[in-house]
Amino acid sequence: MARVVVDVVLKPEILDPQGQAIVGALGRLGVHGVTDVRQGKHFELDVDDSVDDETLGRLADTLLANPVIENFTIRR
Amino acid sequence: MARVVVDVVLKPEILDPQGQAIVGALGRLGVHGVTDVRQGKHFELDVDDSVDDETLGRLADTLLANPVIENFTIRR
Amino acid sequence: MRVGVVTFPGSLDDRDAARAVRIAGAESVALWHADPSLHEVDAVVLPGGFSYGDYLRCGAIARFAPVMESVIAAANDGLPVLGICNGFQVLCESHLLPGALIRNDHRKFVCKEQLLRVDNAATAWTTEYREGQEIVIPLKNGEGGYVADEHTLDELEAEGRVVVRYLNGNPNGSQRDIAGICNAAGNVVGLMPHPEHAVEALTGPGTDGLGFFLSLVGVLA
Amino acid sequence: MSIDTVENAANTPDQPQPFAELGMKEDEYARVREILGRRPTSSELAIYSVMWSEHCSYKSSRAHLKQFGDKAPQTAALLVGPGENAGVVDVGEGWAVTFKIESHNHPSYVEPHQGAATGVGGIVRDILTMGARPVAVMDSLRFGRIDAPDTARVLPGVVTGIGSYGNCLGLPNVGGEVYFDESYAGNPLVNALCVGVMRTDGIKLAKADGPGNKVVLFGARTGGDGIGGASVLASATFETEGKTKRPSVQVGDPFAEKVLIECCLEIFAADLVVGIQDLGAAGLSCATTELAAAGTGGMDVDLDLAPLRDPTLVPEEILMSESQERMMAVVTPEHLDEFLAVCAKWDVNATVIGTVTDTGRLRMRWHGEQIVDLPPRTAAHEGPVYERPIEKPYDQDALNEHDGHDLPRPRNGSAMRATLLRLAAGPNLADKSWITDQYDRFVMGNTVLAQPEDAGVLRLDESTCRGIALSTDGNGRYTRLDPYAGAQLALAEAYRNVATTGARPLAVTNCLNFGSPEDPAVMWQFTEAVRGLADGCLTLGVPVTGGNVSFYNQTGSTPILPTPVIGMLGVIDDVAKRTPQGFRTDAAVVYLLGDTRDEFGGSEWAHVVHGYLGGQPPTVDLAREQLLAGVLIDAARDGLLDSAHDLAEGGLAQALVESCLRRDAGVRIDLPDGADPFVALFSESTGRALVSVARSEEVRFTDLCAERGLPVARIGVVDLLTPALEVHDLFNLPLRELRTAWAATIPHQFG
Ligand SMILES: Nc1ncnc2c1ncn2[C@@H]1O[C@H](COP(=O)(O)OP(=O)(O)O)[C@@H](O)[C@H]1O
Ligand SMILES: [Mg+2]
Repeated sequence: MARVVVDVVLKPEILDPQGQAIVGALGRLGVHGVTDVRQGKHFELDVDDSVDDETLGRLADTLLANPVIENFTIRR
Repeated sequence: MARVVVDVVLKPEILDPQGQAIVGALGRLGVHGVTDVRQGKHFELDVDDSVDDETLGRLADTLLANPVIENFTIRR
Repeated sequence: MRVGVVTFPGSLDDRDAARAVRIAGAESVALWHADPSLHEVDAVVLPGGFSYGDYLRCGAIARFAPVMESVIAAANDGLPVLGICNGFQVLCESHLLPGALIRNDHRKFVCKEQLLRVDNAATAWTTEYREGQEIVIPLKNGEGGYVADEHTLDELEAEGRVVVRYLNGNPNGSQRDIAGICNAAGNVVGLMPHPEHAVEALTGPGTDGLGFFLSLVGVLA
Repeated sequence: MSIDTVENAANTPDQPQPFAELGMKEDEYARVREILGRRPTSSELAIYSVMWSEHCSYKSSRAHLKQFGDKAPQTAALLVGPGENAGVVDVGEGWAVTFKIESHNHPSYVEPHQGAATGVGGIVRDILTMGARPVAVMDSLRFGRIDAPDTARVLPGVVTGIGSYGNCLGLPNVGGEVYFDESYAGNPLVNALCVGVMRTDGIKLAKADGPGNKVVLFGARTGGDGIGGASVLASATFETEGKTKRPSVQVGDPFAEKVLIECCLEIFAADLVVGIQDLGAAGLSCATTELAAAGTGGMDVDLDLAPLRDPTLVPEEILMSESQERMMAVVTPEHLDEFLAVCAKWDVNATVIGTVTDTGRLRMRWHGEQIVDLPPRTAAHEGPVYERPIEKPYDQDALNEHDGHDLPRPRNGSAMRATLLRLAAGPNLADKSWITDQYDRFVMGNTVLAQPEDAGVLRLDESTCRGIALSTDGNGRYTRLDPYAGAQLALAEAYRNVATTGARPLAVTNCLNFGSPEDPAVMWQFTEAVRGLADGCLTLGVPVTGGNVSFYNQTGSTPILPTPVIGMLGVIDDVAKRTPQGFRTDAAVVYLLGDTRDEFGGSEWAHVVHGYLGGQPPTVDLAREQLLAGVLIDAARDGLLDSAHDLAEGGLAQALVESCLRRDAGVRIDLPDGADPFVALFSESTGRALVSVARSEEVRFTDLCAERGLPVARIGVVDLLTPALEVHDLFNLPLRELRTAWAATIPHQFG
């Protein structure tokens, strides 16, 4: 049994309104020096050792992320 | 300038409907061996070197995460 | 004439879509997400709602429902399919339509009576309209911003596959004010606004939405 | 870990128990010992502590709420009155409607989004439990000052919470209220109303009848959330083995609730349950004791069988958990397989956890040991009842005496124009569409009128067009000045709002939001309000069908403005005949119905312009309300009205603003001869409405008013070609300027 982390982020060319809103809020909060924020999704999966990398990749590519707009990384 | 990653996850005792929905879908997809999924948020921040850890912590605690129901980790 | 309306767990506007089908003069047939059979319908509506809670991404989980395999195959064979709101999202996730729908740029759910222009009056679902006709139908979504890469957008425009466009201000940040598109054959249409909520003067902003369903009935007749 | 069994409890009578930490008084604890003839086990203590909490037992309010029954008007329409999960009203043609309003104030302050969302979820389950399909929601909200920093945290979260939960359930939001006042700063009010529809023979009740029948827990798994939410003082829960304190907020899963609704409706349609109860406040404790108490009288439960989200939960926690989206049903053994099959179809978890018995005892086992053995009625219905001390607030007389008659009033046209704009742009009267545009009002395709109309109107039956109307109203300032009158004013306004759309008012639900019942001054406000409401309902002939009491709404020792919120249900035979709010026909004649007096106590004008609260609220005249309602209803039925809008906060001025802006229709107004223009425009006298009537119907309409003896004044004409609000000899206000002022306020604060 292992913990696998998949992070999904919008592709750089796709507008990220939530990230932009955070940048705006930071200014109002008086926090300076954060020039950009992008918001994505973070998944923590409990995975049997029997599940191989290829299955995980397929899962991320078809279900957890939409490759039209998102990129993902897998950490095992 | 550095890339800082903040991951925000629901506290373990809080219901995670999104993760539950994914676990359900996996079964229907014929993916076996994934026993639990928790979904959180993933932030990528572009940060000036002048921003110290304390500021980052405050930012995560007040803006990125809701400490009533969420925990966060910061990777610099 | 039989028009199937799919119910996924979390579908909300399935009854409304069925009502619109009936008002247009066709028979509505309830299709169940777990049942791969299309029960010999002549067209399919994927209604609005929050299938599977829309928890992962809108439409992402519904796309893998058994009924969708049949819908995808039949759509590729020319079956008329209309996806409304969540149904549009399912069509994109299923790659029956290009692009994707993301969070509204203002980050809020928006429910309003929306002015639209019909840009393609030749699809299976829009023959009742005139090209350029302006209509008002309800819009209600949290993730209605249409995005695609520039190449795809240019292609959609060049091929006349933008079916409806927002007028009087863009309500959700959709690229090129796109409110609805179709596939190359014109049988599959995805719309963010809800024509099924504008089929009776009593309960909607008017009856401008009825044309989508009447078009189908006309095309199939 | 040791289990506190019944046997152990009997053997260790002197073991100290944390009853005080659980919010129980010493004498209450002593009564539990007396009932059981021994000390309670820790699980029993958990049950009694939550069931006897203020929230669940109504111990401070019960003695007073009785009046709603004692003074209930006779009406054949009432099918189920207070005491069940929600009241049920017969609306004709075989249709029954159930509706109820409930508060989720405190959770919404702690975690605005989840607090408000689970508030919607809870009230929807109450309605579902009656056997009805939920068909709409409404929300009545109160926040601190609009520009207070905390309001910027609370309001947007509450709105997304209500919106996301209701939208995801597919329930149109058809109305509500939003008010701002400093007193709500540390205590926002989030009251959610749900209405459901069923056939009159489809009513379900919460009772466990029939020994041998199975007790099924279905829906979400039980987790550690919301423990202690029910019992006001039970924040310190069981600190077993150094575990961190469980969160007191619940997280909602609207998708799970949506499938639960469809699953239950399929179960009801196939007639598969004997009794059913939702799990809300006090979770399993409440469901098991109430079902058993209302049925044959006994129940055996094996707690080990309850599906858990968190396997470390101990029985006490399982019993108190307020995890959302759960239901409990009583099912005969013959129907069990079919019941479980419907659950499986909808992917809803369902588990048999017990059996109905005729022992008169609620018994629970855990790991093979007996941990609960109690008479369920004692927990569910025989909780303590307090006659709390009552005393008029020390400042009440002074407050009423200083009536603000010397507050400077605008004297000329331009000053009145400025006052009108200032009120219309004030937070309480400003356009609320920034909020309501986040709510789906179209889903289900039966919404005939929704906000900002006076009442929400829904079609019930597509073939006959029979429909219902609903409104919620409350005014904390009026109630502070005179709680008896304030409750009646809220009632009168809700009644008027429903009648304004053309519907006949039928029945009432209410949510009583007050400070601490341990404060005699608050208790005075509460008892006066209850008395006023009960008397008012009797006079108007509309019974109270249910409701909710929310106490302890205060910051430190300062209570909120006493805020009874009234929900009124009406019926309309043909929704196509409903009267909308906005002017819409050119040259239609504008009439003001009712009498206008110089009444500014508690008014929006005194509040916005002078920050002043004092004097007496407007006069209550329920006979006049009935007369007015009768005219509005009959005129709508006969097709005489183009528009109707009731007069409330902001008086005639604001009614004109809203009637013009609804469809951008201009109007030319000539105030009645001899009237003081300021009083005519801004007084908040009740029993009034503004209507517009097509020229062709003028005579019939004025004849109707004359025949009934309702004062009517012709005050102007609709002018579609000139988009302005013009008051002859005083001012001219282009609608564009008016709209800009009215629409900018809320978006400006919340973006
Ligand atoms: N202000 C009130 N007016 C009339 N009935 C009330 C009021 N407050 C509570 N009740 C009734 O008391 C009963 C118990 O209420 P409550 O515990 O809130 O029910 P539930 O837990 O099912 O929501 C219900 O029938 C409710 O309608
Ligand atoms: Mg209940």
